[in-house]
Amino acid sequence: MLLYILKRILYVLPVAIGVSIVCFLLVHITPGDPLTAVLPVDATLELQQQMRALYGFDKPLPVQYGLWIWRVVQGDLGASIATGRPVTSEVFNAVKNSLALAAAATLIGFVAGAGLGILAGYFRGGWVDRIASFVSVLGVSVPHYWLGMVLVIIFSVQLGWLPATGGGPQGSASRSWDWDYLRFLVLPAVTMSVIPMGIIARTVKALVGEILNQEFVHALAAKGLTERGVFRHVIKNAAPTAFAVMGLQLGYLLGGSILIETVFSWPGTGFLLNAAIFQRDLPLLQGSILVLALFFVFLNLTVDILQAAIDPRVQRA
Amino acid sequence: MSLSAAIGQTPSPSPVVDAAVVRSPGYWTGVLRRLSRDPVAMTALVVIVLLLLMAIFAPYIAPADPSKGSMLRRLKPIGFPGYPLGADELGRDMLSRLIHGGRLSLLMGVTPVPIAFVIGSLLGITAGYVGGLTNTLIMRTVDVFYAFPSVLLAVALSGALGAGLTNALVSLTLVFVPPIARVAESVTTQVRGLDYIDAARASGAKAGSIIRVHVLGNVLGPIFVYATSLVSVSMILASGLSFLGLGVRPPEPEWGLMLNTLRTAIYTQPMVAALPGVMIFITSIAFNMVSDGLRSAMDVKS
Amino acid sequence: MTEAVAIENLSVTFTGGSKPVRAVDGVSLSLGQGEVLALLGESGSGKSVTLRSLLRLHPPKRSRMTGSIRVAGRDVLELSPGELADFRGGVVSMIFQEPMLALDPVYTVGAQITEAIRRHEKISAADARKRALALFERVRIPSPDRRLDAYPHEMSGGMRQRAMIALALACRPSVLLADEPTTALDATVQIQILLLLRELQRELGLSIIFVTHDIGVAVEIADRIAVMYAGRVVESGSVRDVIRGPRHPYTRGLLASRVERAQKGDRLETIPGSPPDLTALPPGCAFAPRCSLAAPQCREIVPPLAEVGPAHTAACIRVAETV
Amino acid sequence: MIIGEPAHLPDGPDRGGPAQPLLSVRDLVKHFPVKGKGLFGKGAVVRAVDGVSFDIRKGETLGVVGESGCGKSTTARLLMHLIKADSGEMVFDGEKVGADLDLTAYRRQVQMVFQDSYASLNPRLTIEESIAYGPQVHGVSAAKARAKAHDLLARVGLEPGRFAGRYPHELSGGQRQRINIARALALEPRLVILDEAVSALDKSVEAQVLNLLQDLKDEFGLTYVFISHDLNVVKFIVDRVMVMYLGKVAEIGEGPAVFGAPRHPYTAALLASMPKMDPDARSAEAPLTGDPPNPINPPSGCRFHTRCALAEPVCSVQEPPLAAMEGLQEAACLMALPGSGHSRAPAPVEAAA
Amino acid sequence: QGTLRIGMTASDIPLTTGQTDNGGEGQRFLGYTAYDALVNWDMSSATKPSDLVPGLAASWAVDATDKTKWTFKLRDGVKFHDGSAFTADAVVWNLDKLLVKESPQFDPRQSAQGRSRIPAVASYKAIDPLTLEIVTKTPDATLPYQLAWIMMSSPANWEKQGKSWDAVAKAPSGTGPWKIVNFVPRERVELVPNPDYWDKPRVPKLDKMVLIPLPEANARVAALRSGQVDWIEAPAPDAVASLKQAGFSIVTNAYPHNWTWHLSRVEGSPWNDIKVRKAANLAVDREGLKELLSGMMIPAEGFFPPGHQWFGSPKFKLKHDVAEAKKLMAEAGYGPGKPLKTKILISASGSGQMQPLPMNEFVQQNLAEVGIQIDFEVVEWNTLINIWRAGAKHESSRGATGMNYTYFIQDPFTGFVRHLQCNLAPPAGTNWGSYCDPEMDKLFDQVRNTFEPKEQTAILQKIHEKYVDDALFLMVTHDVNPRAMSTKVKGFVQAQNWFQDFSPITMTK
Ligand SMILES: Nc1ncnc2c1ncn2[C@@H]1O[C@H](COP(=O)(O)OP(=O)(O)OP(=O)(O)O)[C@@H](O)[C@H]1O
Ligand SMILES: Nc1ncnc2c1ncn2[C@@H]1O[C@H](COP(=O)(O)OP(=O)(O)OP(=O)(O)O)[C@@H](O)[C@H]1O
Ligand SMILES: [Mg+2]
Ligand SMILES: [Mg+2]
Repeated sequence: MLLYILKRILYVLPVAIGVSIVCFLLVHITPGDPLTAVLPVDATLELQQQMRALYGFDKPLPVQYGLWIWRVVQGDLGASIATGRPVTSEVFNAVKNSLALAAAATLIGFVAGAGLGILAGYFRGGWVDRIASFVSVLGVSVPHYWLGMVLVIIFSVQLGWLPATGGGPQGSASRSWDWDYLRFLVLPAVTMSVIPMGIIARTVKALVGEILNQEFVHALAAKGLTERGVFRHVIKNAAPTAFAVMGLQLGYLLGGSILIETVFSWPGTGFLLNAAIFQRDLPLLQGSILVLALFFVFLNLTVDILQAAIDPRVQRA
Repeated sequence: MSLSAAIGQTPSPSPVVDAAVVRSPGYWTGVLRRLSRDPVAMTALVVIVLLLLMAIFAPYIAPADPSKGSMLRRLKPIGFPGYPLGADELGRDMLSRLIHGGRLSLLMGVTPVPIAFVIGSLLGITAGYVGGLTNTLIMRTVDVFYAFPSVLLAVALSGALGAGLTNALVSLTLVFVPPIARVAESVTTQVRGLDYIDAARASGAKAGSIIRVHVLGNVLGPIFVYATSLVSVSMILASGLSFLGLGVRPPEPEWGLMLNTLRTAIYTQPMVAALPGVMIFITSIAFNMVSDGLRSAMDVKS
Repeated sequence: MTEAVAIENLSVTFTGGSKPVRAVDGVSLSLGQGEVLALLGESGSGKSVTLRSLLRLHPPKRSRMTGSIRVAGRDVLELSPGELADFRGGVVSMIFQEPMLALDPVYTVGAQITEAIRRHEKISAADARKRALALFERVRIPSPDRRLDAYPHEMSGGMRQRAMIALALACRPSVLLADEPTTALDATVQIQILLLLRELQRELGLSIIFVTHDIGVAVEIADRIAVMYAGRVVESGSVRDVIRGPRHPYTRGLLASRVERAQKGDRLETIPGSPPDLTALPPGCAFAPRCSLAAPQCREIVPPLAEVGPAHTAACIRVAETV
Repeated sequence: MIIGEPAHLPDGPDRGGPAQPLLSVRDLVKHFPVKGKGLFGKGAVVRAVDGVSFDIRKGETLGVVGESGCGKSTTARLLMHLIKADSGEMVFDGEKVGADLDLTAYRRQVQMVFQDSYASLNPRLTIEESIAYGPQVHGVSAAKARAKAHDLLARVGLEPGRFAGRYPHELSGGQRQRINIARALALEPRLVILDEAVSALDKSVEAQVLNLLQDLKDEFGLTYVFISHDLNVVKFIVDRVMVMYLGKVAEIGEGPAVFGAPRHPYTAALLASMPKMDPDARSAEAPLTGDPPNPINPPSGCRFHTRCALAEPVCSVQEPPLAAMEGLQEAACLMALPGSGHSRAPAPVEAAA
Repeated sequence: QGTLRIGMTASDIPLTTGQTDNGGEGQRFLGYTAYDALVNWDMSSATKPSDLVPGLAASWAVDATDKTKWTFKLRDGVKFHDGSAFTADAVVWNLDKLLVKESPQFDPRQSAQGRSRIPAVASYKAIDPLTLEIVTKTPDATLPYQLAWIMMSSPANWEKQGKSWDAVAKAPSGTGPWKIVNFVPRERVELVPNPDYWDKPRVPKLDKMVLIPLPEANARVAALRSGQVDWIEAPAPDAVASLKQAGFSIVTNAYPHNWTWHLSRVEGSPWNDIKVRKAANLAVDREGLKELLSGMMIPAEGFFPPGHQWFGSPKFKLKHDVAEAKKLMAEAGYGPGKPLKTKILISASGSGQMQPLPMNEFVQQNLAEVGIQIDFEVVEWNTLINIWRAGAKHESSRGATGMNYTYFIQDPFTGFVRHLQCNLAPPAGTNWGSYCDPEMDKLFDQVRNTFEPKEQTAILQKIHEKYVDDALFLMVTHDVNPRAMSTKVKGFVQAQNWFQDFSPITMTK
């Protein structure tokens, strides 16, 4: 197992390096001189010098990358052009909020999706299946940013039950886990959960269908298990994959939260990205994308390892 | 004992050449037949065809000029005389804008997928067939891009490249190449391990010929089905980019952008403001259902 | 000899696909207490379907069963769901062809056996495990204690099949169904399993229905043989009678085409043609199109099983000509 | 050659005459790295084929038997050059394969029929296209290749008019296997490797195909390598037989000799494991206990010693070479090796040279 | 008493260190609240245009002989929030912070915001702790207006925070009526009253004021309606009616603001042709636009709002006349077959920008009708400001020939001079389009040298006439500064100013 973990990590390293290269190059695909891309318009000569040194724009690209990655490894993602604040702290504050949102959404999506999927898989071919499958298709087809707007209209504007925007009554910095704060989480989390809901429902349905077709299900029936008993086995067989999908969804949501966070002004990474893009704040853009992508890479890794740990079928050599 | 008697068949006395060969209907004929029997998929297909026709013939169908506004007629409700679907924030006819909006929305939503299909298949099949170092090089590179959540990658690329239709198309295409390449690679690797490929290699055929005759026919189908399932994602993502202001620029009608500009009107005309989203939703569902139908139609077991 | 199993005119039709498939068509069989019956036949002849019918394992929504199956005096087709669950594993249990597929991959083998035991008997987990351990010893699995905690994929093919047998015997059934349990195994392992089954059968007084398409295997294990063709039993009798004096043309052809009997360089005798399509069975005898003895009336009526010797029946109109 | 128009494909020259082996294999080795094992550098390997040498004589049928995983298919694929051997060499009718004889020319003369009749046909091609593909690769025009395909279909007993345009899934297993044979023959090979070519077939169909194979062999003067785990079939069809155990040759020799008087205990056990056809003489005891060992860590010394009833301490130390015996039979057993230290080994004979 | 929560239009909390960013809004919420200038604006009246009043300087005078030398008497006893005393040295320190790159406290960020506000300043020195002398480059009567922009932050606090402006941002210290506490970047900032404020009547009555950035007009409305905030800036005009209906009050007032397209006059710009400029001005349907904004605007008749004392009587009337516009375009060499295509920079939101997206789209449509095809480049408001400082020639303008900008036009400098004076072309100043007309420069000189108000007004009128007659901008509209608030907000007086006084506000339960 330990060896397996080590090997997985070793396998992930080149991908992580590749990801950092892509993020690094983001600055360079931006039209115009890369220096202008990372500089405030009224940058002083001093600042220009500082940036030039930081990015080493006069040096060949690989050297620039080396310099940059050396700082990144030390936790220095540079400073935001717009605010001058260090990107690292900006991003990590935002990640905290996004993570809360994404985790809530994943949880909702998983519970609803697994429920639907099990229903659909269990009542294959029947009307329950058809309804559950349709709901899950809706889940993966709905433009969630639009759904967010619709939910705001209904629940904040018309009914006034839930707040429409923001990370909490006191801002996210002083988040506590009481209703005052959770209220703010409800709408964006529900909106965001429709995609994992759909995906998990479809995955679970397919899994359950697949498992029910396997010979061992007959064998279980043949040894006298009732349907309920058989279904326990089905669920245990489906669980590792379903959890893995859930884990990946968490990563997707975290990385793809920009639309929802924009709609709900949720102070997370998506919100930050949006600001970075429109302020053309390249260091911030670069930094947040790097952090999110690396987070995703390592989330994948964790999911893999956890799956290997809970699923006896996976080779753990 | 003669050979034929031994085998228990009655071959024609002399080898018949050509003439009477009855060709069985091919695989794709079967798929289409099965697909045509799937009412849900067919309905969705009709919806897509209608949407495409609507987009193509927009100038002929649309009752009004989509860019012609009138301040007196701004934000009219659905069913307002002369404005069957209401009017937008600049008093432009929503119906006409939705019809015209289909052009860019579908263009942005759909085109990245076929382009990525070509590029991704090329990469994936090459990697899968050639294997070895080539595979490692291609697939590790693909893995890097695959390591970005799709929305993030699309936003990052368009964010860095700057807003605009072309940039958005480039970004979206780049988003879809890695997953398609991965599917292509795994399907090809799988097919490559099958005996008929070995049989073809044993006949002394060159890689190019094997890929053309034996690999493509068997891998393009699954890759294609996978790609169709991406169209709906692409639709949502493309409109999402415009919604963020990273895609099409005003005043071009495009559903995502319309949704964005109409957001200010959700209090006055929520129904009208929701319309572009409904269009995205419908298109996305339709593509998903066709993709699902195609998938089960291609499943020989069913 | 009391009858452990009596199948009367059993037909099974699958209605799931576009055309209904009549996989088993009027099969009657009986099995005495402590007797081993081999169901012999080509692929698709309905052996497995017949076997699974005894446990009613077919999807209820997509299959139709008629006729009657009596096991230990109870009509299987009439059992309520609860009774059926008690019946399965408790009275009749089954060994499958591919133990790798028939064992749940995410539970240890031991857990699966104790689960079966505790499903049928109210005993503690520890006691159940003790029983499982004894079973493992009984089927001669080396280091049984350790193997109980192994997952199926961690065992070799032969060990898995032994574990499967242990599982099948866990609740002391009186009838054991075996669906080609040795086909996937190597020759050297196959014979071990066959011998093990024979030994267990003898010691526990089991009645066994053993499905195979290998005549040699049937001879090794069975007391009686029933030959199936296209969903029907075409001949049945004691092993000796069927092997030495087959009466149905199909059985005769099958035995004649055996390489074991041929000398190197001989031309083998063959049955021409190929098995029929179950969705479009010809009227009359299903074997008629391949039969050298076929008469016009063979293509019209389905010949009934007729007594051709003591406890030896064959379903052929022209059975008189096959002596 | 009878098939088609002979001018299209030049025959491989028969060089050395009947005395020269058609294919001579020396010290063939193939190790597969085990997926997922090992972190740095070399990891564990499956010793699928671990130093195998044998000759295939012109016009004979060489049987290869052995338990699952002993390397039969791997050997076949090595012979076919579908996978690259780690080491070893092959000489085809006097020409070293890969050096004197290029692969394309070699492959034209050696063809293979696979076990899984379905997986070895491209599901998207009609069977006529599948058969015609090989000749077309070698430059035969499409029309002529098609004619040849029809010709071959007739030869294997499938009416071209009815079958040529069908797809593999529309045929039965036996019919598909005939297509595979026809395809292999389309290149007019001299050597055909049949890897479990009849194992998946029903008994009644198996007999048909075996007959067909024999007929074709006579007609075209083919040489067969016939791989199977069914000893009965092998006994029936082969001239010589090679028994493999865990990637090694255990015994090789004339069929009747090997089957009649096996010199390797494994061969004997294998033979004894065959179900008896006589209800009055059923097996009483299993000749072997346990499963074949894992080829990743094969036992030391003689690989069979863990299951061998006659094993002695020396067997786990010394690896027996293939020892020649009377009647061209060879066995890799210390009991057959004079002076090996095994108590049953013949006394060492002074080399008479 | 009570807590007032305000939804701002900015996408981030404006700089808290003194000289704010985010345009007028930044200055409104984090400038004049926590800080003071030497000269403040009088924001006490809703009915009369606001004027300058003494701030940290109790009085000032220009030297009778040398009109470049000004003396400022500072207010005695003023303390920064951190307790340190406000002195002339502190003023010098603050000016150095903006103007002297070599000074340790130099802050590029604040400098970028403040430097261009005080172009007249040549040198300054502390005469004694409460006397400051400022020398201007040339005689300039507008100096007090300029100084009204400059916020005084505490040098002692900067020292205390380790001489790091990043640290100061989290714990800032000024002299203003409010103290900044609880700063959460991008999310919120809280202000509490400064009970020791020197101007006792302006000591805030509230317990707390919370500022929340809500750049999305919709999000602001939703936040107000769902009770998350009590007050929002610039509600979406479409929402105004429904907000009123829902019982919220909409407060508007005129203020010195205009919403224009600043046109580039660099080599090759199509706007160098007066016919094109006039055509564009005639193409805009300002009444229609008013409709779009639910009446929340004043249609432009010139650069200054109609009725302003500097309006004068320009001859060119900004009416909606498509035919005339087309004619002018034809004369300029364009036509249906040959439209004029060019790019304009706009922002998606921003201080005073009103509803930039639909408004610009509307203007775009108007211009398209006369054959001017506009392509927009949408950037964030702060970026737009930066580009505005960088100038049309700068790379960051990306070839655009115009930018939609809203101007604070309160005094001669912000109203006229900074836009069009030759030597204020970037990077020296904010003459974004690099307009240069010696005649105009001469008029500007006259203004600076005319210390007599009446005469000055006459010259300013002449300038405005030239602005309009030469159609130097695409003049579109003036904002009425709408804000929507819950009825719980009491005591707010909306001054005719960009800035507002929050001190008198109270909240009912
Ligand atoms: N669940 C099912 N639905 C539809 N058809 C079925 C089902 N199960 C079996 N059949 C069909 O019934 C026929 C008989 O199948 P069965 O499995 O009994 O054959 P068999 O004699 O066991 O063959 P084999 O030796 O291949 O196992 C086959 O044609 C098969 O396709
Ligand atoms: N491509 C491969 N990669 C890794 N291991 C392989 C590969 N091919 C075969 N092996 C391993 O090599 C060994 C020999 O395999 P091979 O297929 O030659 O056996 P076989 O004698 O043909 O067995 P069977 O009777 O099951 O067909 C087996 O342990 C197998 O798992
Ligand atoms: Mg079966
Ligand atoms: Mg094999």
